[in-house]
Amino acid sequence: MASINDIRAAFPYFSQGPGATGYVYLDNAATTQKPFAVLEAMNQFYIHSCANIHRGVHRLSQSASIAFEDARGTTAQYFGVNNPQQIIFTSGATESINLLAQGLAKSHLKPGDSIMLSVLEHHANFLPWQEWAHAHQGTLKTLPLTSDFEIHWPELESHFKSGIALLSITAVSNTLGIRLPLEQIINMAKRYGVPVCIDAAQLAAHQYMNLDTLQPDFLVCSAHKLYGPTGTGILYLAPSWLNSLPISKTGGGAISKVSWEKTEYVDGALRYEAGTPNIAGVLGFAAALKKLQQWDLATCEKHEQQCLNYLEQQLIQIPEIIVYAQGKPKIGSLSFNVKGHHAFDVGSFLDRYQIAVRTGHHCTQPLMTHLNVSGTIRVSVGIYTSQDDINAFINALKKTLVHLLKYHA
Amino acid sequence: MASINDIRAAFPYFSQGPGATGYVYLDNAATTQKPFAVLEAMNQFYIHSCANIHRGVHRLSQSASIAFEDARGTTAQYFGVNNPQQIIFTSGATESINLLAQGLAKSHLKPGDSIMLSVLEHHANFLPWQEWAHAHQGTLKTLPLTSDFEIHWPELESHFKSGIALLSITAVSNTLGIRLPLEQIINMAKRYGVPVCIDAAQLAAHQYMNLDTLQPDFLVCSAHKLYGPTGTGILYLAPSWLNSLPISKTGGGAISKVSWEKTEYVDGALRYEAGTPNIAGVLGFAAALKKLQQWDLATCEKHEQQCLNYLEQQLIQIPEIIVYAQGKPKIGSLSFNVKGHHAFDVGSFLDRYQIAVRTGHHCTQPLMTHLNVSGTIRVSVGIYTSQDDINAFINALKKTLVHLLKYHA
Amino acid sequence: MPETPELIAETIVQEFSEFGDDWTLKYEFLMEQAIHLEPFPDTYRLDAFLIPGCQSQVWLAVERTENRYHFFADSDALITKGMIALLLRVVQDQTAAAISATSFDYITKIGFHNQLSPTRANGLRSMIQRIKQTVV
Amino acid sequence: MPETPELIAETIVQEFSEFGDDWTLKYEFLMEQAIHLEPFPDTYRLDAFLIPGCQSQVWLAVERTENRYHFFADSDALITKGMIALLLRVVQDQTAAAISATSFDYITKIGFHNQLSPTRANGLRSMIQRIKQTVV
Ligand SMILES: Cc1ncc(COP(=O)(O)O)c(C=O)c1O
Ligand SMILES: Cc1ncc(COP(=O)(O)O)c(C=O)c1O
Repeated sequence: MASINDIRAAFPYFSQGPGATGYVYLDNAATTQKPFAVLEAMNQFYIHSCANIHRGVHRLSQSASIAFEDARGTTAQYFGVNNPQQIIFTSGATESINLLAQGLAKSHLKPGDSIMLSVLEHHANFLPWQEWAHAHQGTLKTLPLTSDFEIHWPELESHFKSGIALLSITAVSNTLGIRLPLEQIINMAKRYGVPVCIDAAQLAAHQYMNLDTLQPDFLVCSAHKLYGPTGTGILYLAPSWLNSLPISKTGGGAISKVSWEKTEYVDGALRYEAGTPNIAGVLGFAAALKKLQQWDLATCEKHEQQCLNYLEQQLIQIPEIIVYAQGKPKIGSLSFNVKGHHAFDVGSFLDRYQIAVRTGHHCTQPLMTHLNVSGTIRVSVGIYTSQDDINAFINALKKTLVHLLKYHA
Repeated sequence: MASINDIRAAFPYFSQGPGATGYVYLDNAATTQKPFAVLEAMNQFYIHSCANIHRGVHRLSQSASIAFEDARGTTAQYFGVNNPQQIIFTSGATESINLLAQGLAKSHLKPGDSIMLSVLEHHANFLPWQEWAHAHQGTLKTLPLTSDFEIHWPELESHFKSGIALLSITAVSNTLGIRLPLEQIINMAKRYGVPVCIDAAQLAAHQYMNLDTLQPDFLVCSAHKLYGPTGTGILYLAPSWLNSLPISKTGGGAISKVSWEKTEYVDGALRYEAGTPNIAGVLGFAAALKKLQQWDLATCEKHEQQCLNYLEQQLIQIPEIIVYAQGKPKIGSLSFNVKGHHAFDVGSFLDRYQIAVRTGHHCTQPLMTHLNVSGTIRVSVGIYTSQDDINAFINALKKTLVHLLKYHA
Repeated sequence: MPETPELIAETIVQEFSEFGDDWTLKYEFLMEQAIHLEPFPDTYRLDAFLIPGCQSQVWLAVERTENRYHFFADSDALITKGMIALLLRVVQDQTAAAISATSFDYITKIGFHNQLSPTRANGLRSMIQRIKQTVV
Repeated sequence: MPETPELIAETIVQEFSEFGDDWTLKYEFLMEQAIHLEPFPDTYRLDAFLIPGCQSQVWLAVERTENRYHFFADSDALITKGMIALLLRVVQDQTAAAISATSFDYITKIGFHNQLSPTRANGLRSMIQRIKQTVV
């Protein structure tokens, strides 16, 4: 367990970066700041054992390979996965979903099949399936949610009965911060033999997950939203898919035998990791995960929750503010708007008042259509966010409103 | 222009890394060491403007976006490309070729088409096309080379006449170091309207390329073989393919409008860069390219050439040694074997004698079959390789031979 | 006949220089520019007149009289609307030649270079591009 | 009846300890192990007996007599052949129970832990895995 101050001390952002001059970063759902330990892990690799992995007989390659496979072990352990081979390193959540969609398209998905997604999906978990559906006369079905974003269970069950080839859903909405009840959804899906893919890009940074218990078929996330480096992510495969998901990216390292006519691929994670992986990125990612375990993400989660609750309490006292999914528990993010004013204007003023938030559609245009807005202002917290940060934000917002409310939009 | 010592001083490998204790790195074709400037560029980003790009209204996102697009400009300029939008950032050469193959499969390539590759190809430029051919009754043709690895021009021309949908070839063999005459090949291909993809993973690290002059249709390379970070690469598209190559990776950032039914994509490089890119990696890559320009790669090339020539001269004086493509000009790499002994044994001893080389098939199994060997020992040089390094290698090799020649294999 | 784009740009730089480093005054002034923008004709409020790549919606239409160009613009964000108002001030009713030759460096001079960033959030670059394109 | 795997492993550690830190002697000794390996029967030189994931080719075959296992192995690389000879010394003609329980930690003790790396170059891990698998 670590205090907020301990945690902040571990991030150069606060001592050397913009935080040193009081700039408040509340765009953590887009990407997080990185602790020293992550930068060090990468620098150490580049300085002391910079080599390509898995094919070299020399000591640099061997120590890099050992470090890389250790990082796989660390990652597996972080996600409660006993067999590290189920963790495939990718360049990020987006690549993970694309690899998966292309792999499934080769065997599992049949023309005309239905894929179910929620209205909350990030484009990363929407467009690859939409592409597939367009090309194969497939149908995209919507996870049945009430107007209050609760699952409509009987409707979901009848969908499952009528045949769904895949359910691919986000664990947490990157726009609204609400969490879907994965456990119950997966349970019901299993009863009907529907494979489930979880987009954990947001959840993984805020809550421990135990995949050996949760048992999704697939799960994706990005390191850079988890205090790790850019250009790194994972695709988790359940045991039943490992070695059976068709390969959708081919190249060096994934093979056991290649001839002009025919290629045999290796088993295990390497099968899906063709080409030189982002070695430094993977080592940095493992360093981030170790830090999160050391700080205990479960404790951080409670603290983040308090920040978000406090934020929501403050916001709903301002009459011009509309909070989306108001009153619902939120993880990581909260979205709002200022009545009659454009999110872009609000965000621009907040930046001038030393606050970084994100404005726009957050790559969730279907959700924007659903909410009937062109965009929102999103505040997203991280493990280093303090109540002072929230107060600074509220102050800046109030000053912003003074400017904006002079004008009707 | 910089001296070898200036260059070595810019690499932590020599002052803080294994080079400080005399370990000699001759595995540059696998990956190169990184200059301080590259690590600094990445650390600076992570500390001072760590943010996601292209969608943020706040200053960190804006400065990261500017830096990212500046890096695209630097990269374009390095490759002699006037329009930076033709440079698409990927996670590496392997992803670049896979994206390309999947994109071409959607429109350009027709079932039954022929794709021509050389016997020199790295698996990265072989397997994606082999996969396509298997799935679409396509044919893989072999670039006609004489036993001396010269192009058989009349045969090539008659292939072009009979219809080739794509020619995809490596600029330089990562195993033998020999260079294909790209200029003449592309000229002839253009006459017959055959699109050409160049795998510049090896060449780009040793020779300036001017793509506006060379005019390939596509070109790929990896940053990590060019003194840049892991997890970064490029796919170059000729103007005629930009915006017309079908998209094979979808997700956030590449779109202009998304609805449940239909998606419109933006024009330009972003169209192909769905998801959060390896921002730090791209900035590190640009830092590497700036260093190469500062040192003048053309000068480095001459020096590398001298090292390789000297190496070959030394090797051919040892009776037990077989040099592959002996006497042919080489770029970056040279392969050899010790008669009657396994490359793995030679490499293991060399490592103990403080020399890193690569042994094995170098992800070029078709070439191994062609040469009728199971593997080779590959020595590959970089801009920091000195004649002393080559001497150290030759000494170590001689000692290795003393051990091995006691045993017949 | 309007003044030359150069002169107008100089005036704008002059106006902003009065605010010194006080960004709140600059932003207020920018938003006032928006308020004074000529009303956008409803007939042009069509997708065809939208500029892609902005976080806010930006409409831009042009009418040609003799050899001069008259622009109409609008946005749902005030700051964006202010920015485009600033752009239009210099090119309004100018000739094609004058518009093509116009430098938008004054945006940097008045301290809004951030807005020129390649992020797709504000799209100032796209606006400038569209203005220049409409007259070629 | 052979000694227990533990005792043989101890002997091996003992033998190597005589070379101290001199890796050249260790490597020479390793290669001698290869030379003394029982000849590999030609009948087993088939793809089915190849161990995947090694840079060199490694064949491993086993024959069972009563409840004991007799291994044959070969490789085209001397060092690899030496390594597998070292592995076989401890498991040769042991029972399934003894083989399953065998710890290969002595590889680390004699200074060849590098060879246990997850690189696919040497495949020592695959060899150990295959040995253990053949007796379950
Ligand atoms: C829920 C969700 N899924 C997927 C992604 C895509 O992640 P990346 O851009 O790192 O590939 C994001 C990030 O924006 C996200 O929030
Ligand atoms: C000629 C050639 N092409 C492609 C590749 C693949 O590059 P990467 O592994 O960085 O994707 C390599 C690297 O091994 C190579 O040498």
